[in-house]
Amino acid sequence: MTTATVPLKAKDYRSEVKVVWCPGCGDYGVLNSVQKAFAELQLPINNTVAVSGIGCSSRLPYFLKTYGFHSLHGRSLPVGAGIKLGNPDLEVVVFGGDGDGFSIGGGHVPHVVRKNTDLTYVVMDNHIYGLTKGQVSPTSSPGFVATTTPYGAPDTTSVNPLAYVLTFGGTFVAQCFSGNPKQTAEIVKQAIQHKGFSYVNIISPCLTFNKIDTFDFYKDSVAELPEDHDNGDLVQALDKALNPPAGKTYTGIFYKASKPTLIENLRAMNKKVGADKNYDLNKIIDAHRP
Amino acid sequence: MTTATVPLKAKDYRSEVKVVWCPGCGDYGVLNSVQKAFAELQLPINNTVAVSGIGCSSRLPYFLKTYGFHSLHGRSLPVGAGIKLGNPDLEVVVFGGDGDGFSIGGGHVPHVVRKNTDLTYVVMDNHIYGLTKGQVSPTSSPGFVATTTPYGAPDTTSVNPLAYVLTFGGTFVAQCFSGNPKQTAEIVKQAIQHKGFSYVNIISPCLTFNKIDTFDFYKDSVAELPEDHDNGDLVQALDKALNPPAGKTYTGIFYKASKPTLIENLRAMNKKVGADKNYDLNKIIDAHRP
Amino acid sequence: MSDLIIRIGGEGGEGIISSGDMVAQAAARSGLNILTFKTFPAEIRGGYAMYQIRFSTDEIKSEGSGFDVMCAFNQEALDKNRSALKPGTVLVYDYPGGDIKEEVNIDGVTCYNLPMSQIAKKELEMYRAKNMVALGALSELFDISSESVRDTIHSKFGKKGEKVVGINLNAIEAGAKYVRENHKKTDPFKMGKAERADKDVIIISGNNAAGLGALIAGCRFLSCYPITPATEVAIFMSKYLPKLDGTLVQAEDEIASIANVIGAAFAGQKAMTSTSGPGLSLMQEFLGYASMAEIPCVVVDVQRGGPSTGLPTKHEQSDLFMAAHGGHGDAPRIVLSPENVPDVIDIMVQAFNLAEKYQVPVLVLTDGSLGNRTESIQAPDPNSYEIIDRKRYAPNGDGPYKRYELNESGISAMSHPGDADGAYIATGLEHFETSAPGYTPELHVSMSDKRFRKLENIEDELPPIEVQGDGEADLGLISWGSTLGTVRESVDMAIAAGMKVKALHPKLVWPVPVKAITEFASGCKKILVPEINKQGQLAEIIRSKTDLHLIQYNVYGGLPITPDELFEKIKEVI
Amino acid sequence: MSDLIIRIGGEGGEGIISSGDMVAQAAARSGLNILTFKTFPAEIRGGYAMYQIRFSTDEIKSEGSGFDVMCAFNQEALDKNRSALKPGTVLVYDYPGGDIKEEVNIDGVTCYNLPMSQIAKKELEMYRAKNMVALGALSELFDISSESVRDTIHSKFGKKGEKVVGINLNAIEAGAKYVRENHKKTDPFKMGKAERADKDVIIISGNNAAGLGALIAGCRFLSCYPITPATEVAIFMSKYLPKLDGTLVQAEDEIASIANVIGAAFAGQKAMTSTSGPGLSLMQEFLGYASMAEIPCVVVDVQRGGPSTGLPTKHEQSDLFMAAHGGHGDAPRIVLSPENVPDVIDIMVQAFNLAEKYQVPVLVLTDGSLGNRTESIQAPDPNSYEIIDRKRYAPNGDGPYKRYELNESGISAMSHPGDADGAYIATGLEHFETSAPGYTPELHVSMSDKRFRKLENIEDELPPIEVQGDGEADLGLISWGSTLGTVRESVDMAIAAGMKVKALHPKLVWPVPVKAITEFASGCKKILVPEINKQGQLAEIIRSKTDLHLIQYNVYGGLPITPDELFEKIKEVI
Ligand SMILES: Cc1ncc(C[n+]2csc(CCOP(=O)(O)OP(=O)(O)O)c2C)c(N)n1
Ligand SMILES: Cc1ncc(C[n+]2csc(CCOP(=O)(O)OP(=O)(O)O)c2C)c(N)n1
Ligand code: SF4
Ligand code: SF4
Ligand SMILES: [Mg+2]
Ligand SMILES: [Mg+2]
Repeated sequence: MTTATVPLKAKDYRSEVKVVWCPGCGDYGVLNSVQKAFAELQLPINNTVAVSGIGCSSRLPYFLKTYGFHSLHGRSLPVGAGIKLGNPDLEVVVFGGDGDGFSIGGGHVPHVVRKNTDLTYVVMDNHIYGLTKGQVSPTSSPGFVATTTPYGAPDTTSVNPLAYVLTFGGTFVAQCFSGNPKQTAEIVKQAIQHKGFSYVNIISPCLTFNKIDTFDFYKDSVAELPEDHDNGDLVQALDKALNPPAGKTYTGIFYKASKPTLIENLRAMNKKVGADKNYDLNKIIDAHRP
Repeated sequence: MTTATVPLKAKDYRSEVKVVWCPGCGDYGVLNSVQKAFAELQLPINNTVAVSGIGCSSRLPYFLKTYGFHSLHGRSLPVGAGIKLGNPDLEVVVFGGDGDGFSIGGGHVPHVVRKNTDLTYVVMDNHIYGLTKGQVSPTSSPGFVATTTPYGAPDTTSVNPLAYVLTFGGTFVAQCFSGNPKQTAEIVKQAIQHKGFSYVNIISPCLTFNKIDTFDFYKDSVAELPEDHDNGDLVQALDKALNPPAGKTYTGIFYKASKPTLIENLRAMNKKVGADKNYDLNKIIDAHRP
Repeated sequence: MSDLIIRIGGEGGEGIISSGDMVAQAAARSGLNILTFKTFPAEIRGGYAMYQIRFSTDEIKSEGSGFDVMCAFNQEALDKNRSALKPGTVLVYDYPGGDIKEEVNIDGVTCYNLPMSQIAKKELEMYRAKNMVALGALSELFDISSESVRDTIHSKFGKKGEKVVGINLNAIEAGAKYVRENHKKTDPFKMGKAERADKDVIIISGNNAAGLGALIAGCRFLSCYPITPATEVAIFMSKYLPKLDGTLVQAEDEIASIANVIGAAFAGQKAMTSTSGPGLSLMQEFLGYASMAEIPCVVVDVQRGGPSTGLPTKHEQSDLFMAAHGGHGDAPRIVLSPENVPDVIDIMVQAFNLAEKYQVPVLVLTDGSLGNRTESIQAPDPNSYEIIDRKRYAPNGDGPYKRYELNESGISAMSHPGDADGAYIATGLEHFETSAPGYTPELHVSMSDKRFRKLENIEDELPPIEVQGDGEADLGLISWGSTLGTVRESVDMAIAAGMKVKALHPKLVWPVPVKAITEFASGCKKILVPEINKQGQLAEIIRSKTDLHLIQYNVYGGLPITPDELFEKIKEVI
Repeated sequence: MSDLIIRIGGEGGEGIISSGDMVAQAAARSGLNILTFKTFPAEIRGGYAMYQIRFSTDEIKSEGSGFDVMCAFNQEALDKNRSALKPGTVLVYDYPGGDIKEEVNIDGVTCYNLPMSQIAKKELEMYRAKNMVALGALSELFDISSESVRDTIHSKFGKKGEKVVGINLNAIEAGAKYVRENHKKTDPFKMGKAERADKDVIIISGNNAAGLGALIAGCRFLSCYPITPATEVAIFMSKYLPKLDGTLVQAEDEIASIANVIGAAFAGQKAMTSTSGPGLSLMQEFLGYASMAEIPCVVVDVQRGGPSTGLPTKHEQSDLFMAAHGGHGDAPRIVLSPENVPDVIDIMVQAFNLAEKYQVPVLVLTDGSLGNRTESIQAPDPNSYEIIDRKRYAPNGDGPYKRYELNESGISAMSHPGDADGAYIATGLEHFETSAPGYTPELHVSMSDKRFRKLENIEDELPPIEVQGDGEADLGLISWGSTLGTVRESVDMAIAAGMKVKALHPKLVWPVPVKAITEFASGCKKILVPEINKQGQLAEIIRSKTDLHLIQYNVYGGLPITPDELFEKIKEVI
């Protein structure tokens, strides 16, 4: 029995499953930071569910000791929402890649976000499809050369994940760099603590297939949001997300707000109608008498 | 033969198919404005394709004399993109509803937008699912009461279609009110003239199922964007879209920019590699000799 | 008289549906059985809508063949039904002053004019009351207890206050009065009151029955996306789930719906979604996931006319191929098919029970006609059902939890997040017993076998399949879903005509109940499979598993087969 | 010696694939036929990867059974293949100084050690050159023309400059030298040079062949979403489509891909998408649309292990049910199934031709093994194919254009936007001939009949189906896709052993070619259907349309059946 009498350490969250990422992959840093954040929060292993889609990054749940749900490509968010709604007492953290989240899965983001679904969503953004061995992703830079775009992708604008979530009313939106595990662990921790939907975009380079958005590139370009950034101001947050200074990638918490969450709204509704687990079904039958 | 020697009038764009909308539906105004815009631009009937998804609003193509493609629920944009890419000489205008576009179809929007796909997209936004007889849509106000939400929808934030398109790099983003056909025709016309992706959100009330967002409500609340609005400034546009004055709904062109379009990018790429319709396939075969 | 069919036709939005509902309610109140049949226009407003009510003192098996009485609200309704106005039938039609411009005379048809529009407009000054005028006239003409009609008005409009009740009662009376003063009844149709064998009756639609069955089974989670003709299931659930402290989600699309459902089921809920063909097509990838990860869930598919957007408001049984074979790879599923409204309730309970027991997705295929129709049925007793819950994991100190343990039954114990020491990863990848991914040939073979082994004896699980007639038969009928009602009735006709006919009613349509079908077939010289689709989908899946020769009878005009049509077919092939 | 199989195994990323490719290229250069077989790990990095090359002076029909020579790059490769190291086989293994820590001795197996890691690291100071060391040793040991190997190095690395070429030549020589100095050849395997009958040879993979066939057919539009093992089709097309002024789109998901394709096809293009099982599941709704709106399009499904995410890098033939029956409603489709790499080219041309002629979606089912494998094949002549284009509408003054004209063939003329007076609305709703929506029973019946009538004689369209053996047979085999290669080879073995066996090779798998199959079956005492799936999908769809008794042989371990295994099965059931 896992009784949390002694505090859990980061390593206690690690499963025995062999990690399959390429040596040097940014996702190792994310895994470590996540374990650290879990340990700092002392998340109960049996009450936590790590959900993911499909991709290199989406393998992460196997490497944790918590419950997990390795779902389908692009579907981690509605699965995560289903789990949380199915049992609101669980801590549900959703993991995935940029393609999983913003290409095939992009249609789910607006709704999970605007409902302020009580989830934490952590995207390992490597600006490429890793698992399928190198294709352009929605966050790849315009003109990106990859296996199916040998002459450069004809895209004019890339998806900005932060702006994506901000636009739909995200209540916690942050970015960090897997090369900075301390900051990453801290932000993931705060994201989990946040009430409602929280989003963390982690720059997590794919050294195997992305020779542009490399660790070295980001090491030099990441910069903390300026001290005077007001993360209570949505338009400022959008501006910072969409227009960082040339060559810079801001990290930190872009936006934070407090709004009723989906679970709160549903609980309030159920309360209003006098929800009762033992409600007599005969009342429904009676309502159908002629 | 339809030879456009005499100028086409608005009514010349109308087919014989009986319009099936409820008397008083806002979509009639949209249809009229569209015909008017087509006539002002003298769009050749044989070279124009009206594409749609599924919904009351998505019936519009049947009522036009042009080519049409009544596709599947939520899929009008990728179909429209396919048509335009299949024959870039065509004028492709995509029509649909708020549910079609931003619920089931919402995953396509970011990509069609960010690629600056050479389409015009006209959404008849009635804040409800009309065709399925009244369910909450992503643009319905929080707490909206409808058939499947008898105690109010538990959504905290609605989708803001203008912000949706702006965030992903939309190069023409406008809003109008079907109750103002002159303005609507003018904006649709400019949208079609725009190079690249253009988006027009038309407030088009559903009198049958939406008793909140009514014609009368909008008649009083619509207001032109302030004179000093700079529609070249993205952050300003987002601000105006997300934060209109209480009780007001801005109409007009929120944002306009010039960026390379998808067709331009593809043409440039093909040109770069020396595209040749008569390229000898034997060259490909030769490349596979051992 | 023990059986009467009244059809009301007019323009969608004219109150056809609500007046039909009232007739049905009133008849049920006065002790009659009823079964209704509706067709909606695909147009948003306008278009031809039809509501047909069959009344009987006996059990009603199907919509019946044609009608005895037609009530035409407009010219279109008259035109559409003129060919069905056979000698002996009755026509009630809006004339003069309505949409119908000429008096109607049809040989052998009793025609009663009724200026319903005019009475509503002129006398009552409320055009909307037209349907109530018709209701009053119909109850007067065919002796539908006026007391029951008044009671129905009271119970339906009572909440809206005395005034509304009064207006409606006036309209009823105006219709009845017109008949009393202007017509002498010459037709034989008369309902009267009746003593039902089972007094404890409710009126409920197939779609609402699906919801009720789910609630009885313990379902407390539904996520769906609206689609005709399935939306009503969600509307029903949206009313009651919150009262039961359950959850209803209207998701952004069908993929999200089934994802929500599977997530909630993983978390421990009995969960379902409701949809129609286009939605089910979109769910195929996730249904394969549920098979692979062994997550119990239920999908109700209220079939409509296909393919593609097809005939959204019409009846068809053409999703069976997809239900059985829809996704990629080899994935076990269960497909059930209820025959009528009470059966929908039972089958829904069975669907959840089987999903839970075998940890597979279970699809329930109803259809537009069954979903929309109402029936007066014996009120079910929610506590009388056996309810099965999934086998749960209990740590036994035997080493780490094996979520996908290989054992004889193929059924492994399932933990829920929150359970101590039960952590595992639900996965769509091939996996070891622990749930960790693995891809060796041996593993894939043993896990595939496990997944299919679960369903090896599934056919024994379901209540014995009903058979009509006995002994050797010259013709046996096999059908599915709501077509069974038609089969029952036409088999009765055939037996009454001295033919040796019997019928098999599988409710489990996939996996094909091979034993029962083979045994049944061994007692039949020929076998006829009537179904509402082009390809003969049931016939083909049966053939794929047996050596039977089947005569297909594929009807695909967007309407159920009538007992008369099927009887003709029986005579033809026997 | 006329036939040799070399298998190279090691960790993914160690250059297994590229050294295998070089061996194959070199052998083909020296006049041999080759057919390769690869398995990739599902892991991103690491995991066991395997590349097997079969060489022959004769035609090669399949991957073969087992191998003659195993080259183990590490301990895992050795372990995985140890049981297959039968007496008479040869082992070449990395020792000493590599991952394998002990000298290997296996009874009856010739074991040559080769310190490939050590030579690469110490001698060449470049660990990455390990695979080239192995290549040199293999060519020396088995007489793969060293001249051809050097030529291959030049042509492969020439562009990267003299230095790179030099490094690789050195590595080759180092491997060869080690063998010359340390081993005396005791095994009998020797390839040498050969004179091919057909001199004009290319080496191409099944996936690239699909692209090439599409280009020959006139396809100038592909939209897809990456997925293993289908991505290579798009990679190939992405190189060439722009050169042909065509268009390749990587869409946001599979639904958008097929939407793009159908849109482009409507606009006049020959258009396609390529995917694997999970993607095809997502396309079901749109495939129904293409059936309904009668839009020609082609989908290549490179099948992989299912269900769900399944075994993404493994071989399986388990998407046939979905291909034939996947969507809701009754929707006609054509499913084709090529047997080997040259056939992929031909079938792709036929797929487009049939799509165009019948205005239906055509699905081509290849599989992981066929998609990934390369073969040396006779270079095709792009101009030798008959190319069919859709029947186009030409206004004839006969009144308005009827896009969905009801006629005998069921095929109506299609206009393209841009055509004068050809405007219509492509629609998924049931429709009149003009394309305006309509829902009457008569219309739905006549339009359903039209859609299916098109395919009534489809089986006559395809080139005669090949049959091996002749006269009455004790056993007939029916199979599909790349399993045919195995069937051909095992039937040869059976005939050589004096058995009366023949085989049928349908390339059209849906609609089932009932005439051909029935005729074939009438000459067989028993019929065996070997296929790589759990349910026996081909057998079941054949059974659903015929009265045949079929013996199923379902193999589902993620690998092709070998000719030896099938020969055993033949002996067992005959
Ligand atoms: C329906 C479906 N389509 C396609 C795939 C193939 N696929 C697997 S992962 C992936 C993209 C991975 O990219 P990303 O989400 O950015 O994750 P990464 O590997 O980069 O961490 C794709 C296209 C799939 N598994 N399922
Ligand atoms: C895959 C699929 N799911 C659901 C439906 C049912 N459906 C048709 S229209 C519609 C929503 C219509 O709302 P909207 O797009 O806002 O259009 P409106 O009718 O309001 O103009 C839905 C849910 C469908 N046709 N296809
Ligand atoms: S391919 Fe890229 S993203 Fe995937 S494990 Fe390797 S480095 Fe990481
Ligand atoms: S239901 Fe609403 S949106 Fe649809 S036609 Fe009627 S008024 Fe218009
Ligand atoms: Mg990525
Ligand atoms: Mg709407």
